[in-house]
Amino acid sequence: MIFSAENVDAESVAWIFENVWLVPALPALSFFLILFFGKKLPKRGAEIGIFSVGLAFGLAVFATFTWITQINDSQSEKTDESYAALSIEGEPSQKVILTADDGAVRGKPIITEVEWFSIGGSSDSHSEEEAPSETSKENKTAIDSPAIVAIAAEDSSDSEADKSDDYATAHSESDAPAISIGTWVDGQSVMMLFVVTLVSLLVHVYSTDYVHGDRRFTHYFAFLSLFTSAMLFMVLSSSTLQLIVGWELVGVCSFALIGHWWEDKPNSDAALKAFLTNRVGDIGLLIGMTVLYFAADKSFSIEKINQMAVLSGQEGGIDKGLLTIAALCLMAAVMSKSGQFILHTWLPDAMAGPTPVSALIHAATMVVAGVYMIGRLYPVFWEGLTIAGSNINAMALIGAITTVGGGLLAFVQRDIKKVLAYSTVSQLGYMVLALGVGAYTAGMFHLFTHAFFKACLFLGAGSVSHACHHSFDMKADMGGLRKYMPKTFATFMIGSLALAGIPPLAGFWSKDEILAGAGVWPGTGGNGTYYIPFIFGMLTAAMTAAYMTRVIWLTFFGTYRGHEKPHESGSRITIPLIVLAGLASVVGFLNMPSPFVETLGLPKSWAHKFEDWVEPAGIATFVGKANGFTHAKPSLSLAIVATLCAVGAGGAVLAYYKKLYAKDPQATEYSDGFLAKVPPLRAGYAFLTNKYYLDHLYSGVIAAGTKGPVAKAAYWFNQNVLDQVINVAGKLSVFVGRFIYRFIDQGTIDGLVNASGRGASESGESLRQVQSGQVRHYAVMMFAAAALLAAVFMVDF
Amino acid sequence: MIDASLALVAESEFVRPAIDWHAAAPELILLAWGALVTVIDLIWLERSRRFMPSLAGLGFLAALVPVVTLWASDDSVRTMFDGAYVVDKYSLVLKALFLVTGYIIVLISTNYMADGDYYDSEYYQLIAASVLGMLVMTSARDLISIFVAIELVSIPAYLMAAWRKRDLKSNEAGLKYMLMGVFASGILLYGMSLLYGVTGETKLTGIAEQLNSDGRPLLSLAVIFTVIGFGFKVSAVPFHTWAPDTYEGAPTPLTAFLAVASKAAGFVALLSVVLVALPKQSDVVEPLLWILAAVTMTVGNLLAMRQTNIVRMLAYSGVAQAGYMLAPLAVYSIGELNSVAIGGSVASSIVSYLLIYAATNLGAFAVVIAVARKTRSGEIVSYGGLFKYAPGLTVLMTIFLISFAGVPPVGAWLGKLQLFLTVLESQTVAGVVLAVIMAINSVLAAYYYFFIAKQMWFMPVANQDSAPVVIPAPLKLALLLTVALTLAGGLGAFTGIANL
Amino acid sequence: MFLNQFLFFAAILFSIGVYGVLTRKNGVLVLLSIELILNAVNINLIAFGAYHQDLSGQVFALFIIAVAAAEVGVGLAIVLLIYRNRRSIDVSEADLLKG
Amino acid sequence: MTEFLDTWGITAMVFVPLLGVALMMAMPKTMEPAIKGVALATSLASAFFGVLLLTNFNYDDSASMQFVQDVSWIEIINTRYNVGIDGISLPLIALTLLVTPLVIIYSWNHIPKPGNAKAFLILMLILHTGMLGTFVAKDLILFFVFFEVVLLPMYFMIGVWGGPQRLYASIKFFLYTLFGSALMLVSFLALYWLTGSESFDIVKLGELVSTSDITHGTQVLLFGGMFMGFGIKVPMFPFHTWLPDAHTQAPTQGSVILAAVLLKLGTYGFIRIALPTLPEAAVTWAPWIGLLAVIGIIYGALGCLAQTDMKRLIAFSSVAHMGYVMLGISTLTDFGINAAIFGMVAHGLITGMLFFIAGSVKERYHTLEIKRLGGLLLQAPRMGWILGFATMASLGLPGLAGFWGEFPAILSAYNPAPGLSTGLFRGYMVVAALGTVLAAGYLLWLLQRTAFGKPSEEFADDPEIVDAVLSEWIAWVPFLILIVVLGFFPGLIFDITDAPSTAIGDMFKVLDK
Repeated sequence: MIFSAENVDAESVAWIFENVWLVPALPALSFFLILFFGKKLPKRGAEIGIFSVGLAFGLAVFATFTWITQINDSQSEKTDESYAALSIEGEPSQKVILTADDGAVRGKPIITEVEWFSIGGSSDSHSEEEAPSETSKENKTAIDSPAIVAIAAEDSSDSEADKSDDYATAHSESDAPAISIGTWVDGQSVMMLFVVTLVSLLVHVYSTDYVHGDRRFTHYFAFLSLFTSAMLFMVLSSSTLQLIVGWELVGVCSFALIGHWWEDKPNSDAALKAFLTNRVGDIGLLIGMTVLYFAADKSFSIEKINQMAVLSGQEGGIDKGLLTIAALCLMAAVMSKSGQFILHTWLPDAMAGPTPVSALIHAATMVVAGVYMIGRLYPVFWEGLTIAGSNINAMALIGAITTVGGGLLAFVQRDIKKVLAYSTVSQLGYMVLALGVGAYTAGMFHLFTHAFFKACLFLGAGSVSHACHHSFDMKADMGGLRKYMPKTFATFMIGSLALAGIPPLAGFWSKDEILAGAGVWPGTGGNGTYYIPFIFGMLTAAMTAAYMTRVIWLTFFGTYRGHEKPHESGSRITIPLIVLAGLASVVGFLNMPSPFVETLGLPKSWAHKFEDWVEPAGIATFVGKANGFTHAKPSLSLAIVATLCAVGAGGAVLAYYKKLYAKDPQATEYSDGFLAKVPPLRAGYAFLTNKYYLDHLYSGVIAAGTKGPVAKAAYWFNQNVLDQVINVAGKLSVFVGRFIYRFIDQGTIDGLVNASGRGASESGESLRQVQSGQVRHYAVMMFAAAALLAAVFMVDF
Repeated sequence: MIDASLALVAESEFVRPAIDWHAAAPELILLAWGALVTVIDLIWLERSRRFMPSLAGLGFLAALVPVVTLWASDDSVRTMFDGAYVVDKYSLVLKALFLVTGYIIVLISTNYMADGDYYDSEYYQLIAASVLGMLVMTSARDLISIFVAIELVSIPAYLMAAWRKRDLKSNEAGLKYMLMGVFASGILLYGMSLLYGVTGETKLTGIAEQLNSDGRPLLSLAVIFTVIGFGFKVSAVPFHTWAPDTYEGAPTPLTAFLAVASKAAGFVALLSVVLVALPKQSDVVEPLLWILAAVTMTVGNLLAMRQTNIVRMLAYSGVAQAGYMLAPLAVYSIGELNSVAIGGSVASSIVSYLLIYAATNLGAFAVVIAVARKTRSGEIVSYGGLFKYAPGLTVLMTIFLISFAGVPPVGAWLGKLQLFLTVLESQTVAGVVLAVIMAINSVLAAYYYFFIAKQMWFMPVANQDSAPVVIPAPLKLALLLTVALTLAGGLGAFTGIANL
Repeated sequence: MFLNQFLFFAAILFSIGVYGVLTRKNGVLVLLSIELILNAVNINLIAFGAYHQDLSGQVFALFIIAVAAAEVGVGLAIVLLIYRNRRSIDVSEADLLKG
Repeated sequence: MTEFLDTWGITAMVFVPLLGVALMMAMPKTMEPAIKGVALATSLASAFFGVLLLTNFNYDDSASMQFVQDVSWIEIINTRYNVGIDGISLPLIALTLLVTPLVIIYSWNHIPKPGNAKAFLILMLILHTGMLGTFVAKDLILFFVFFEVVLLPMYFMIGVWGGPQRLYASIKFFLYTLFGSALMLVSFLALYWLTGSESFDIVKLGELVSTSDITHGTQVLLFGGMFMGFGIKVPMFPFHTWLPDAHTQAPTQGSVILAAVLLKLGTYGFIRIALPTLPEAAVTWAPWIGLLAVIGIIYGALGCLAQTDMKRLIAFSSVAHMGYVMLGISTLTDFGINAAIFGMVAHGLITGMLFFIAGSVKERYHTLEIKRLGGLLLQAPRMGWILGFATMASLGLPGLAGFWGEFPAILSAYNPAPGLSTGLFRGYMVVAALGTVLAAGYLLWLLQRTAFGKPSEEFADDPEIVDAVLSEWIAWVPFLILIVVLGFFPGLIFDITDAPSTAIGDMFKVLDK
């Protein structure tokens, strides 16, 4: 259909790709099983969850390997022929999507759909009216036993090039009135399948220990299963409608799990806040998808929407203005779900949920749903958000602001989870930035690596808290833990280094690729317009290292400030940590730049494997032509500079704390008194009294400077302005509601109705006076009326 | 001039008119029965009291027999006295209505009269006489016979209204009814005399032939006075003032009789005169009746909302219902008018409504009488909690109230629907406006009908007295009959026979 | 023809009757006033009958006379009843029923 | 068998409950279990016929009326007993058939004060007949009759078994609705005369309108009459004020039926009668209906935020939800009408469920004041979870039934029928979408304050507060299952409604040409 199907015909679609629906189905089944039978089982339902997610993971791994094999096979088959085809079929227009090309060979999506329901589709013309009744009949059977319609198979018949050129023709033939539900398998979704099932499995295992003894242990696992299922469902969406369903379902699971300990109001407040903030974004989602539905000739198909978005501004494409509106609306959804600045405030609050949930939902998977959606509907976002008349894409700016904003905020947290939460905000900004500058693969790669190291960090934080009696306060209850919990320390360390982008850990590769992708650094190619995103990216790289150093110091170094002796967590906690840390160390090598590979003398095919596997077909071509999508040339100098930035920043913070430790082993920061509150005084005070003025300069300029006024101001802004926006909006609407209810509803409208009743009744009362009981009055009335009427009618008018 | 009239007498040779005895049978039977009852009463005096009600009731049923046979006979229209007396479907339906009403009135009066230590025999004789007047009214197509019939209906009713002769209220009721009635008769007669003067005819068909639109002022006066005379009988606002007072003061069974039969008789006369005699006068009659209808239903409802006595409330509700029934006459020019047999949708809808309305109203009064046997009160608040101690009566009353309110599927909704249909059939602005006024009034009316329902169902028992209500057999029979007729009417049982 | 004079006379009679009904408090006088109205009608009818050379006007008048007698009979009976109970025939005192 | 169904099937389904009523009337009040048994049995018998009809329904031809019975009724006014089922009425009939037996089961040990199961259940069955009748009627007068039949039992149900302000609420409910239906009736009759029709058959009237020369202005007025009748029943802003009172005061069963079925009579009337018979007027009215619908959405939501009573809050939410249904209808598109029908069913199930919960909470806590509640999840966890589930469904969570009424309605407003202002409706769409946030706000707020947290001291150790009991479970489980099933298989309804909705939608396309 969209992507030419020469290479893969119906028979060759792997079993797993046709039946990939099993992956979300398993946890869904497990949800119900746990809900209904969980409490009666020995492990109270956890075993079902682990088993089903484990199975799902197995299937996901199978799918991943099948995918990789397929890609590798097709790459090895990549012959001159296909390039020849490309040159023949190359369209005169700038944007080529329908024909086979390099991308098509590598990552053509395999879409398997069944009809979900039909609605309003039969109205195009009368000739088509008979179709729905037939199809609806089919549909009934389809529900019972999924009759799978492999679109690839359907399309293999019309492989003629001209057919696919004429989009409209191709379209009308395959335009089913029905709305389909299906699975979409390509590199991006397979990658997510792998990440979600893996992290979910690890979190399941971890949770058996972490929430052990909780009164709602069973429910907890049920919702974990439901979340996993919903997330996978969303990941596999082949239509925007399905995407919405999954999107909201993960939201509600997030709500339920944030509010897991709802006995305390702050927790349920946080849950509500998360849900409501996301709902605000969902307005955008609903409207955006609506606009796209109609813009794409009444279709929810992602495939078709993308296809028409690419042709935006041309014949058969979506109107540019509409596309911009749609993309802006969808961006609102992304901003809420993926915690982009200014809708990010729910994310730190969401840390009220159990830590494994934070790891799974609020770090590794759900919060990247927005990023995932951008990737899934990349043409829409790209075409829609490119600022007219420039080469700048608005996404890059949003991402840039978010990444710095989040990073700054991470400095001033006492709560270890909140640091990680802000860090997540910051990293999500990074991903959006990457997608904004056109570095699709880099963005996705960062999503991939981030999932591992951030999950590792969160689970590590959980482990720490588990040891410190469920406190997350770094300053009050932690310190020096490396001695007590070495495994946690080691894995946390790896995660932190990965996050900070220290080579050769995973974060380094992905972050570096993004920075290169911005295309500003000499030698990386690109259009050279993304200075701000690039600078912000560099800044964030430095800040990340700095605040992670702070976290590590406060948690694992110095002296223990808690009350009871901490202890290392059990194996059910540490094994997931180790697995994640291991992955965080190695996955970066999946996308090594080819010069690096060459330098090391490794096989050439080892280079940019991730790109080969994940980057979908078509997009490469189109964005490339649109002068946005960058397969940036790697730059060694950039890598070195970025690393130095990180190391320098981290080192500075480290120095700061070392000095502090030397001064007072118990202290967590300098002069926690009024000076901290009146920043201008601080400099003078320090200058006069503190002989470590230079030390301050080293450690203070970078660390304290950002940590001081700027971060504080940012945090103040966040807490008092942004945060209040939602509170105030909520309060205001309650107020308006009360006002309207009291005065308009109960006063005016109801009053009017009641008044008319009263009026009738009152007039009845005054009429009663006429009925005086005097028969003579009656006679007068009778005769007067007779005379009056006679007089009126006697006049011949 | 006197010579001339004498000459007229001399010239005309008296020819005995042919009398269709079958057609006259209902009236004759009732007349004979009334006389028989009087004679029996004179002979047996006190001893006849026990069976007098049953005997009187039988008379009504006996008179119903020829009505049925006439209905069944092929001869659909029988004319006597040169068209002054017509027996057609229209009159037969109404005769049946009056006879059945008479019978039910006897049923609900039986214990009321017996317990109240009033004269009974005379009471039943008077009822028979009044019903006789109604029977005549249905067939009368001549100003003279209409006048006689109307007086035959009214004069016994004046007496019966004052039947509780030691009761000041009853006296007052009788007085007011009588004075207003006679005064209205005077106005009516004045109008009739003018009508006669304009046309030289007393037969309705003759009047119709003679009338044209010339001489409008006098004619208008004639028409208006005539119509107003009937307006009194149907208690149209502002000629309704006697109704609530009389209803409240008179014995309740008589109230029922007035509210149903007497009012129906008024409508019969009005229909006959308007449809037969004044088919071409719609330019005067229609607006006149439009105003009367609109004012009547609105004022009736507004006043009913404020009543605390249930009988008074029913009186005002009756006023409002009369307004609905007047409405089709406000557009009566729609139909093809038949000068001999009255038909068409105007008459059909009004008759249809009269039938169901009669059943419902009688039923409601029967319930009022039954409840009053226990509570000795006509105040609406005394109905509080009726559901708790007399669920059967409550359900019946609720059915009647639903019927009054015109809510499907029981009772008068269908009649009301037909009225609506007829009014809208005109397809004029006036018609639509009137229909909307009717619609709004229906809602207003529901308010007070359901106020009673509210008392019965939702309120606590009044006076904490929840002893059950004992209902004597005749009253039970009356209730059963009326509720059956009301339910059947709602499902369309009467529409066939009322389709004229 | 003298029709107009008769009609005029009848109209005056009618008006006097109406005036009496509306203003008199004495029940008997009210009844009398009504008789005036009825007699006005009778005059009308007879005059019209003569004018039209038609007997039915006179017949109508005869009926009215008869019925009026019955009406007055009943009316006086009711007035008498009132008098017995109230010792007064002032119709304006009868206002127990109102509203 | 099929022959029987084709002729008498619908009649049997609709009137079987009345047999039960007759039987129950003859039984003494003291035989309460037997009375309940008879009530349940008759409602199930009705459902049995309904299921037979549903299984024999030709789903490929859902746009046309099936099982039509058309016999003479009241000849003088050309009214016929004309009934049938098509794709529009089928889901609603199914809903009714489901709800009544479940409500009766719920009543098994939840007869509200002051008792008297006999009268209560008799009213319920009469209500059942009325509701079914309204959905099957093809004749305007027959429709009107059933439309009104529904009114009275509910009036008494609220008035006798309702809360403290039941009198006010019941009479308000009654008069409001009666007012609307009176004007509606005037429109029906005027339509009949103006078209010169010889019957009240809805389809024929529609055909006649299109060929007759009734002026546009007149049509608009006629539509206005119907609008009053149906709009009040829906209820649309600003005629909604009866609803919160009625809902709040009604006994649980009454609220459930009111929410689940009764409100749909109005929207059904729009789809079945107003749009097909007066399409041109519908185009004129649609922007205004849409406007009132979106005002209703926002207004209802704001009203919810102001509530302190749980039941009243749910009642207000109905105003908002029915706003989506009306928005869908006002677009005059196949999509919108599909959405509206789905929305009706979904709202019926979800809000019905919410009212069930509210009723059970009231029974246990003897109050519905939100401030005093809390910690339901601790004291009665299953009820708490069901409440959570129902609120999620109510706020339009995808994957549950509510979403399919809401989102398609919003979607349809993007592209209204030809002849309607696209810009205006897109504005409505945005407002309606904003409404989803408010919906989430008040529903979650409700959930938080009632279910989350710890129970207040006054109820902390109240032994009366127990989890759901058997009769509740039996009554609730079908609701819960259907909410999920419809959420994942919206095709179950859309496939039935699409053909008839498309037929209506096409009417407006043709109109423009």
